Amino acid sequence: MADTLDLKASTDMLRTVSRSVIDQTDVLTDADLAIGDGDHGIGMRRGFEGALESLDATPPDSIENALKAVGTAILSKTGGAAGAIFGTLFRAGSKPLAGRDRLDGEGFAAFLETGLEAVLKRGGVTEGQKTMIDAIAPAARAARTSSGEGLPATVAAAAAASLEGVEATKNMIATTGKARSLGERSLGHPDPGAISVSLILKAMQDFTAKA
Amino acid sequence: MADTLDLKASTDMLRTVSRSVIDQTDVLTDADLAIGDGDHGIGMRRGFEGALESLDATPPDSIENALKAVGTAILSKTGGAAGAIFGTLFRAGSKPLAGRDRLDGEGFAAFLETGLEAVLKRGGVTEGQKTMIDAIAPAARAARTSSGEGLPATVAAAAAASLEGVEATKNMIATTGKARSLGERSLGHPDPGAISVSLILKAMQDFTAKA
Amino acid sequence: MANPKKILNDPKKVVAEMIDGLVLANDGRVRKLPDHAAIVRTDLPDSKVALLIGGGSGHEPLFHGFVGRNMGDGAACGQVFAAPAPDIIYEAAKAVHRGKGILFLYGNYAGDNMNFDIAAEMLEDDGIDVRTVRVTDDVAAAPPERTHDRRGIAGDIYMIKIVGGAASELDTLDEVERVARKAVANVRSIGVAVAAGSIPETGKLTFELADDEIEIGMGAHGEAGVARQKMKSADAVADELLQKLLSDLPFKAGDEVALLINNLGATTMMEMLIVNRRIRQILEREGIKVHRSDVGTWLTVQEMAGFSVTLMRLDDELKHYLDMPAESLGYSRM
Amino acid sequence: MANPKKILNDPKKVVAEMIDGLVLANDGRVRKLPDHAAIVRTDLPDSKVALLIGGGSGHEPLFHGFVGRNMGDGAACGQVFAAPAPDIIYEAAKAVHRGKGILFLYGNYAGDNMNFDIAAEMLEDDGIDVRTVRVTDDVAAAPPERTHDRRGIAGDIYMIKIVGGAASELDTLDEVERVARKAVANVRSIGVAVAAGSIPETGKLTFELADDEIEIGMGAHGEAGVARQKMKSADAVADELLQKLLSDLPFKAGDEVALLINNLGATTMMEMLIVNRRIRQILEREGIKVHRSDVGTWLTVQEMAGFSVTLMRLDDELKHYLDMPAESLGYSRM
Ligand SMILES: Nc1ncnc2c1ncn2[C@@H]1O[C@H](COP(=O)(O)OP(=O)(O)O)[C@@H](O)[C@H]1O
Ligand SMILES: Nc1ncnc2c1ncn2[C@@H]1O[C@H](COP(=O)(O)OP(=O)(O)O)[C@@H](O)[C@H]1O
Ligand SMILES: [Mg+2]
Ligand SMILES: [Mg+2]
Ligand SMILES: [Mg+2]
Ligand SMILES: [Mg+2]
Repeated sequence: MADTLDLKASTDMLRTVSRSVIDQTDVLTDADLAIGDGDHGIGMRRGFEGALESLDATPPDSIENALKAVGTAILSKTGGAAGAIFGTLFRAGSKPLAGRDRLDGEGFAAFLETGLEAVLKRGGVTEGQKTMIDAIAPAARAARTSSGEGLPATVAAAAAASLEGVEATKNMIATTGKARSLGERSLGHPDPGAISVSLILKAMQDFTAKA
Repeated sequence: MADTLDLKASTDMLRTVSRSVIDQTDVLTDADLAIGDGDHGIGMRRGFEGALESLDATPPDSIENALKAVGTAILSKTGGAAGAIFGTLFRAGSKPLAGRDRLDGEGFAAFLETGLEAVLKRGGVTEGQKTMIDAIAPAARAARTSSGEGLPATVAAAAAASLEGVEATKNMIATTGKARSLGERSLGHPDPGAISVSLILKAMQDFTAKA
Repeated sequence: MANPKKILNDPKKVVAEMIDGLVLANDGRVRKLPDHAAIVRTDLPDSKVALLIGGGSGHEPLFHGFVGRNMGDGAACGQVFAAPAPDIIYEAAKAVHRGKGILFLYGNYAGDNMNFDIAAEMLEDDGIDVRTVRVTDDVAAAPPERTHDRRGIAGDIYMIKIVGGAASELDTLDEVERVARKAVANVRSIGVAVAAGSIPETGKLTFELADDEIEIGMGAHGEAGVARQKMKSADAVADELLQKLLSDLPFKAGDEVALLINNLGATTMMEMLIVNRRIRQILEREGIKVHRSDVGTWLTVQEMAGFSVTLMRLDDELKHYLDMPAESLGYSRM
Repeated sequence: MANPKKILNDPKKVVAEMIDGLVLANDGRVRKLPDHAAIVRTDLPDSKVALLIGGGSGHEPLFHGFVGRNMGDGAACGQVFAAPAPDIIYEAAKAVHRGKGILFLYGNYAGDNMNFDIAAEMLEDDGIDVRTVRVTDDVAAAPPERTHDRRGIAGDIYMIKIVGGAASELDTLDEVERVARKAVANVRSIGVAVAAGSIPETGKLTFELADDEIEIGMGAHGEAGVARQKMKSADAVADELLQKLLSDLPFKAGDEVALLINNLGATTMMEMLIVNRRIRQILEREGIKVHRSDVGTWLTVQEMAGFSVTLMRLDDELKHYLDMPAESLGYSRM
């Protein structure tokens, strides 16, 4: 269990994350069928398939660019709300990693924080509106708190917080996106985008735990 | 059991026939669903509802005109192949009754024969093509043969022959109308229009047997 | 099999209510005859060869939605899937007649033929010149040597467009009839059905198809086609339809054609465009040039799912009439 | 619930194949950008304010079938029910730009808003003037005080028609934007669904309705409406939809409107015409004059059954642009 990841390991982690989200296509689609339009799974699959292709075609020369490549692929392949949001998360989140050749707990927390900030700005929603923000915001806070304890612990804390965030979205009434018009009918269902966040962080947790 | 019918009884018979066909709407529709487009029952209902209305609105002044009124109503209310065919049957068939104030066996046979002739001309098909002609033609022949035995016997003979005609259509391959393209798939199903002929003649038989 | 689910009032009154709604949707360009289910243009020129179209209802927007400038001058409307009665046709014909005779243009079905013929005889008794051209484009209905036994399906659309144009420009019934006969000799269609439609008044689907079955050559009232098959790919369906179409006329290298893909009701335009892609690949390979395409929903069979493909071989004259601007509820072109 | 039955090739490739078929169906009037899912007119004048439309695919003929003369100059196409990515929008915008700025016109959805905004920022970095008008006609989506939270549904059709006309005639982006804002402020729609559609790649219906249920206010991707109800008569449905529409703007006696009834996919035109009849009775009673009607299939949700009703209040300027001739695969008028 390494405390930090170098470029190669970081890139491998992103590959693992991609495959893991792709594997969960149906879970995400079904979640979106319940309160959205039923395309979240196939959208995320398109995005992360694009990420895998991009990482293979042009092996990134820095951790920053590895994250950015994933974001760019998502932004151009996923489409819909998720494409803009998750694309922005990775693209904006890559910036604090500029010039760093290892991913550590602090860098990971900065990735989530900066990504979150950009996502908040892009989407114009805040916590509590039943979106992926309700998974990513607690994850970013947890990562910051544990950022001194090494990358695996930081990621594990973020993943755990995001899962709680997913649970919390079940009790929220959607006030944005396609689920908005459901009103109270959205209660009891988790937000699909929040589930995606938790899947991404869980895959990162599993990877860093073994790396 | 009267040997002939006067104008009032003839008109009453046509009313009974109309109600009896209307009652069988679903039977005719289902027969047409099997090998046609499924509208024969509602078409015949429209026609005979129109006939009832017409007979009520303008009580006919002759047997000829009573038959003609039924034909005219069918022609203008039924539509489709059946409207033209059954409308023609009654309208053309009314002609030999001109000047007669009683319907007897001979007049009834002439009604069927003249109607049949007009229908053959209008439709351009012959016996054996799985149409109502395969019920009306044997009925006309049977009526002619028994025309000396009084109206009830004439009608009964026609009705029985038409039923055999319906049975015979089951073994015919349609070569005209909507069933044509079924080819061999039309085997086993009776022709809807032939069933209508048999229902009409059966209602006439029941009426004349009691009159 | 689930019950057809429709938003209707009294199922016995669908045709009357539909016609009222249709007239209103035309914004004054057509009217209904007071006592008959017939639609007539309000802006009919004083003198022209008249084009009367019509047939059973339930195929909306065909036929009564095809009345307008450079389209039909009037339409006689039957009940659902039932040819209009002779008196409707007769009155519609009288209303569109402008002294230069009338062309009857309709699909070749026993019911339509007989009812239109009866009306034609009545009009001839009145001294009005009537000619009849029946659309016989469905190659699934009979072999090439018996085209007179073929049904009229989506070829109706191009026929009305072309003959509507010809009846606006040409001066005599003879000439309009000549163009119509040329057009019908050059048009071929074939359909495929995926799911059945129903007649509102019976509430019953007109045929049954298993969940994984399609029927090639299905007619416009659910008449049997040429083959019931397992569901297959869009490309495979297109290949089969085109093979049947191309070999029929036959269409050959160097021909110029118009290509129409018609939605029978519930099929998505996405499917039809995907099929169009393959059809164009085949035509390209065969050296057949597409002068013009139309992909849309014109001849429907209630909620039937499926589509048909129509090819019409064109010469300069047919192109001219096909490309004229036209205006009607169901089909407009700049 | 039976499986959706569609004639397709690879469900993952539906959008790419659909676009190829769509370009071919346009007979040379549009082209596809070489590396992006975007459609652009081939006959774009040298100098004009550009109108870029777009959105998720699966709604054919909207949006990419609405590119043509006096309609959209180009369209950015997303995957099924997913807004197009920023790079598609960016490239489409570059391709339609003729030096006078670009109006982005699209339906108000989180995904579209964000992706088009990202593209707009990229274009502004290039020094290109971009304005955005979002269609927010669905009264079922939010109360009147929150129109900015409303979804864009069939109002898109009139918006593209009007803004397409304005962008052909008016000389500045300011002016075109002004017309677009006036139009969007005056358009209201509401839908009703009877059966669900499905996304080809998942093969799953996007919602479930019992055999005797309808949903008033259903969105264009199956988003929840305002009320799930038992099936009722066409007149009762029309009454409820009109009540919700009329009270919203509100439309009042003396207003002149355009009225559009849009098929969400599998509904029959017969049903829509019957509904039209009732709507016209209501409008007549309310003293609202119908300047123009459109009844047809434009914004679909795959095989969803149901329809929507759109009313747009008109002044002379809006009438002028709405009544201009127009030409595109999905919508043409003489
Ligand atoms: N404005 C927003 N800000 C943050 N996340 C959002 C926003 N709108 C939607 N999302 C997220 O996107 C997810 C939906 O993604 P997806 O289904 O792929 O897109 P679409 O809604 O366009 O179909 C939602 O579950 C939600 O988490
Ligand atoms: N050319 C014809 N001559 C005689 N009878 C015919 C002819 N064509 C059809 N029929 C009869 O009409 C019946 C169908 O009537 P119907 O279903 O009401 O009309 P359509 O076929 O127009 O739907 C057939 O069963 C057949 O008996
Ligand atoms: Mg979604
Ligand atoms: Mg029938
Ligand atoms: Mg019929
Ligand atoms: Mg979506």
